[in-house]
Amino acid sequence: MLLAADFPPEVTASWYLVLGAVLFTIGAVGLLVRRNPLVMFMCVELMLNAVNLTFVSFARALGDLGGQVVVFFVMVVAAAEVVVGLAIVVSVLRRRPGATADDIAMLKG
Amino acid sequence: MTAVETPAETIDYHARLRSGRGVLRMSEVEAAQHGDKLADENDETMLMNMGPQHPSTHGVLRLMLELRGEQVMRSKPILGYLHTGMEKTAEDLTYLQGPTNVTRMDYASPLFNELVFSMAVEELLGIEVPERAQWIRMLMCELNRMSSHLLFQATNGMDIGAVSVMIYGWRDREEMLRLFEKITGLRMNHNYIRPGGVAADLPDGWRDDLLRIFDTLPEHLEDLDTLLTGQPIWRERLQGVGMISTQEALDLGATGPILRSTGYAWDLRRELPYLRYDQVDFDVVVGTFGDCFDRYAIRLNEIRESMKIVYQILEKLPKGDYKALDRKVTPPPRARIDESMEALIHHFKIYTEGFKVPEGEVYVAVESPRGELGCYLVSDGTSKPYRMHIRGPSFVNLQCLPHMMADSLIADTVAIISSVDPIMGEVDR
Amino acid sequence: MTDAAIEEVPAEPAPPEEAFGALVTWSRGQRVLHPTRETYLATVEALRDAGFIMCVDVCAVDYLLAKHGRALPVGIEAERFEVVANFINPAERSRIRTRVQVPESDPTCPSLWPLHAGTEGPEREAFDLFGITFDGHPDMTRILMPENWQGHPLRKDYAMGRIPVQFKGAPSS
Amino acid sequence: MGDPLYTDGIGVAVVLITLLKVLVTFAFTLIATMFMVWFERKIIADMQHRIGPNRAGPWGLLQTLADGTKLFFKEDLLPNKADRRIFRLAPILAVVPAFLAFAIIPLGGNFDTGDGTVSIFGHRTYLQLADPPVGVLFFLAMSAIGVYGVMLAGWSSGSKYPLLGSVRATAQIVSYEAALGLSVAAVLLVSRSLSTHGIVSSQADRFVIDWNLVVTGVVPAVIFLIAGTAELNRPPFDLVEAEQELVGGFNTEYSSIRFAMFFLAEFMNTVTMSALIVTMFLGGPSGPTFGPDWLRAWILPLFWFFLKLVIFLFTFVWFRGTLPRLRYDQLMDLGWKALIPISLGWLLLLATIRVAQAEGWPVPIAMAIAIAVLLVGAGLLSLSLKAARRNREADAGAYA
Amino acid sequence: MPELITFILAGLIVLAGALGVVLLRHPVHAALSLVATLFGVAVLFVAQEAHFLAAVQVIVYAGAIVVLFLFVIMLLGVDEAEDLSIEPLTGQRPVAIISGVCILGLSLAALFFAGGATGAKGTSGTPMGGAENITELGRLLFTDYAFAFEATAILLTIAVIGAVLLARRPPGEVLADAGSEETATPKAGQEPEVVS
Amino acid sequence: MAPPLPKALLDDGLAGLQHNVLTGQLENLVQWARARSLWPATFGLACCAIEMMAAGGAHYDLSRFGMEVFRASPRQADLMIVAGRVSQKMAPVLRQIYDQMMEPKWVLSMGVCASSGGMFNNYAIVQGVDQVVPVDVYAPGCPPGPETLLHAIITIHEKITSGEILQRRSEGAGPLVIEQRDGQTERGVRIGTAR
Repeated sequence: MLLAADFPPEVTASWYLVLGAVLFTIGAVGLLVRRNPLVMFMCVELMLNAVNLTFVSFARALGDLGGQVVVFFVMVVAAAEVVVGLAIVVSVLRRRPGATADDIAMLKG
Repeated sequence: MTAVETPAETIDYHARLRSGRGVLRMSEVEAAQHGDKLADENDETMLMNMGPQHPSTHGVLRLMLELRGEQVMRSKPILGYLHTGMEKTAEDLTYLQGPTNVTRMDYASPLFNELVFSMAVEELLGIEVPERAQWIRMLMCELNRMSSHLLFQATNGMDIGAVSVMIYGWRDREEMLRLFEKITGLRMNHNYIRPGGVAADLPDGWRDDLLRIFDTLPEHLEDLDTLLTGQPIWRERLQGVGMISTQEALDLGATGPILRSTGYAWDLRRELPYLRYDQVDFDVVVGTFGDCFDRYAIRLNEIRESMKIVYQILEKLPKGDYKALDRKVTPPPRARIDESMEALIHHFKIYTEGFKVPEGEVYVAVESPRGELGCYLVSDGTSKPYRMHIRGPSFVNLQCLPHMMADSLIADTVAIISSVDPIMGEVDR
Repeated sequence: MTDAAIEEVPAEPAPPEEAFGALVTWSRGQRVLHPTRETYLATVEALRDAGFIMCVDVCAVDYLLAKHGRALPVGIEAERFEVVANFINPAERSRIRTRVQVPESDPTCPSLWPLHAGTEGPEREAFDLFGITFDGHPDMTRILMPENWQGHPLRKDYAMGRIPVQFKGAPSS
Repeated sequence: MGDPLYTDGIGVAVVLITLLKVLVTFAFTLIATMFMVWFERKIIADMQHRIGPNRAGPWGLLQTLADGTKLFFKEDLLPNKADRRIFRLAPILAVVPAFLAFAIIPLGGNFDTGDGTVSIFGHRTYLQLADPPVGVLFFLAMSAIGVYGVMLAGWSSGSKYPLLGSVRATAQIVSYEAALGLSVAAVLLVSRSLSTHGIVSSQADRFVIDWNLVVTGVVPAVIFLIAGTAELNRPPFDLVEAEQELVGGFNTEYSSIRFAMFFLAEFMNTVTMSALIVTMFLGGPSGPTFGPDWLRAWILPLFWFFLKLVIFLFTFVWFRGTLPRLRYDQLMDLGWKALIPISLGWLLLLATIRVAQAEGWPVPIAMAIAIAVLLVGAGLLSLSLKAARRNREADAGAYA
Repeated sequence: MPELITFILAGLIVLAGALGVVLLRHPVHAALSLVATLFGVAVLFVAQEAHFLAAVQVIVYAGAIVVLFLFVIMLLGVDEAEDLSIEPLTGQRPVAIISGVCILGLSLAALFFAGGATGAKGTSGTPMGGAENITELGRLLFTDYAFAFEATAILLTIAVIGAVLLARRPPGEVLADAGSEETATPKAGQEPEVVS
Repeated sequence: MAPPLPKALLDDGLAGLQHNVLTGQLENLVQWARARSLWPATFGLACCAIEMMAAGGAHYDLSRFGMEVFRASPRQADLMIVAGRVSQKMAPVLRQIYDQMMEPKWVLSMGVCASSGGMFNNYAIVQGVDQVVPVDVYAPGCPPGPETLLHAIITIHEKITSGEILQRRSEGAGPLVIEQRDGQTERGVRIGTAR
């Protein structure tokens, strides 16, 4: 499987899936560790990318183009998410420069 | 107790920043202390320094801008980077040397400086200048007005980004300068108009040279019309930018094209005529909205009006002396010095100690391309002015900048500075 | 030209003429008002109401070394400084000038800024070059000279500041 | 589809040919950039009744070389406040995409009678470095990366004028990318291909008549030209480095070789953009050919390509020599309120026509309906713009 | 062999970029690391013959989303590095690391013990290289996934409107503090501010 | 064991290298490039600035020398044309701009005011810009016409082509000390430390 004996090994879908998993983990940890809302957004993007990578790998492995279509939608949704998220960050930071993600709790009103 | 001695920390920056819309009340030293910080921690404005070495501040004007994004909230012109001490120097020069000094103030229109100084001296002396000299002065001044306005077209075009117009303006101005060089001997800072008349009569062939320039100039002005006046981007950039009302302009002491752009037809040549402007026919160009476009259009059309005046001068130019024949005031002709002992003595006296001017004080003003150029002269009866003060139109006009710039964008500030057409030599003197 | 021709036109004989709350003299055909520092603002306001809406210029003169007598009306004490302002009445196309005496001991003068905003720059210049403080001016700071400059260069007791030209390579003292 | 060079397996010859193509493309872009700088200075000089550079080499041809050499040997600077790594990275980010983007441009090949290939050492190949199936998108991607150079240069300099310049650059390029993309979409709609080779092939049948310029109805080409000029930060859209306003804009703090790289990137992008306009709208290297095969495949297509290229290079220079600069907000207005709606509407119109043709609907009626719908849309848009302006003026009036 | 090299290089870029996002303190550096990751992912897309997605990845992600990030960072001047020493919830970070390890372990376990990628072949189409991929993708988007496509279009519109509304300055805020009460031309008798 | 570096190299860095054929050719190339691509800083002060701009106009055309590229940013400029009188207030700014320029750089003092204070020998004007920055060429005239400026520029070109390419100019001017001119006496007080 992953550590096939023959060299050069064939790059199978699993390789991509492992990479995706690691990427997802880094993103998730970053999201939990960092406090800067902008960086947290970036970590979310990392996670989305990991998922995208997985989708494309499955699409190829399964011979189903639906995976790629889903990636397309994920990108659009990511764009929408970033637009709204950044707008919120801007309006918060404008009032409170240097705010961290914890200060966004004030949005609860 | 003056403001300079006030310890900086006792001054409330915010209160001073707030006082007056568009006027940043903050001294340079304080502004420097602010550095790159925001003007106000709770605000998103930032202080930015524009100049004194900046490509579009027309020399060494410096502006402190308080910006919110690209929007100018308040601004303050900071002057003095070209302060030459000319008023002090004038007290040390004789009346005959005076024009040499003042001509270097407004270096875009040097003849007007000489004219106003000479007129002030003549007023104090109470002498009559010969008719031909008056007309020659008028001729030269109108040509100078054209060259100055061409310079404006060049720099204005450059500031808005029309690079070719820059070169076109210089090209036509250069022809004008060559004519000046032929008549006065110098391209700039001519020292041609002197108390008592002008330095020399018009040389042979000047009329042909002049007419040759006038053959091509209208075409080139139409080129400007095509490139700029009718150009949508140009109109977008200038129309409605840097608006100022007649009342504001009058309050701020603005004169010249700025005042006229608000629709107020105030031109000293017409309203308080000097030289022989009452004998020529011309229109005073006025604007409607007081915006940058009006000021541009006024200057463009004033070139045409000046051409009209020059054509009339060419017709009416009388024969006669080019300077007063009062040997106590004007030097004798070179040829007379070899023949007459008296002429030699006069020559010697004039050039060593100069002529004495009766006691008194006088204020004389002319309409320079930038507005009212005034000269306040106090004489104590010696051969040197006791006090000479020049009322520089650019200096006073610059006060309009903060009011024109309030709530404009950075790009507009460039257009506005350009439309005021300040000559820093005259502002700082 | 004879001496008579260049002699000043004699001022109007007594009784002293008065206009806009100030004494009047004539100089080379121009009317000159001589308000005191106390009546200065009132005079200028009266002028403005009378149509002199353009204040074209404000400047100062230092008469420290003046050897000549100044043409001042009776009742006006000559002081070291004088603040001169020029006004235009655009409707009548006429000019008028005010001259205010400012003593050396207390070089202050009311500012015209509340009446004519355009005097801001010229008054700052007069402050910078002569050290005359204008009361009521919003920004009485140096304008032409650097802010840390000592002295006021256009005062008569301030030397020209001329130095011998130092050529490159010449031994410096 | 795809370059026939790679269809029969990859041998040594193929690798060598590819390397040769890389080398030639690289050299070509460099020389074209040098030429462009000289060309611009000479043409501008001529428009302004001047002579222009004539001291460095014959007719001043080596002027760019002199500039480059001088800049290379000039002292470099890293401002104190600068972000060191990014300050160094930014010029590279500007210059590399500029090089890469040129790789997809078909320079020659016989499109008139052949399939746009030439023969090198017995291998048929396209005369372009690469022909990815998403060629045009590759260009858009590269210009998207190119933004980073300008943006990071301004930000990392740590001073105000460059920062303003880079904020302007970002907003400007992001805004105009939309109009650019929409006019590209119009081309894709009629060419049915994303690869540059395919786009050229689709225009090669008849001279001029089959060009996308005509087929898409001129409007997308004009919008692409305008948006492309903005994307290049060239006059009248050169607000990013507007000398009169922002001193030097994003490159104010750069000197020496790093500045030269920005300079290079700017002109290289101009060449690439012109080449792309030629490829997308003017049929690239296609044109009437005659004579023997070598003339048909090598000489004439190259001639046509360069002729068209120079026309657009001249157009860009002409803009610089003639037009005043727009203001920032006017630039944004032009992009968002004029170019994007127009290109979107035009795209919809073209799509309607295509659908009508495919479905067998009467084309004139479909077009009429589409135009009516678009006019209604335009009316609504202008109404809303008017309302917005009224609101803004009311706001401004309340606080004036 | 080429795919192996591509995978290793791109994978390294992706991971290095991702670590950069998490570890670099300065938001701008983090954003640039993100660009590296996105670029690496795009390369991996190309390696799996998803050319169109690779191009869109660069155009949308690198060209728009990260530019937006940087734009916001510049606009707000969020220059100062964040202070990582403040811990809002006690023990949040260790817990984050632990949960990260757990996520990784779980996903890898799922991957290997479940026997690699599983699932049934779909019916929507076969991915292939070149232009056919794009054609097929387009066909799918506008036929099978038309509803989802329209839904995302509406989502985008809503997002844009929302962003505009959020970022808009409330009208009262604009020049409220700009001292507009004092006009350019002071009236007579009005007390001007004296500076001394 | 590597041979010890020549002493000259240790002392002067690259400037101590002996010339050989290769460096000679390189030097010629660099000098050629610098002389033909001398970008001036946009730095105008007074009357002379107008004539400087006129020199860029159609009649005189500085662009023939590759000099129409007036750089607003001193970082990219090679030549500072001090065009006009330098006031006491401007002198520090001027010096700052000079310091912001990158090596190699040249200074052209245009006009008598910049060169020696000209006719304005008073409290306000620096008597010669060479007290603030090291000047390579002085152009006489008040103001010098464009022809004079062109001549001065060609003189600078000659100076460049005959100069050393690795020579730094930093020893040319010391740190700037602007002292106030004594207003009470006619005694001269030095402005700036010249050399």
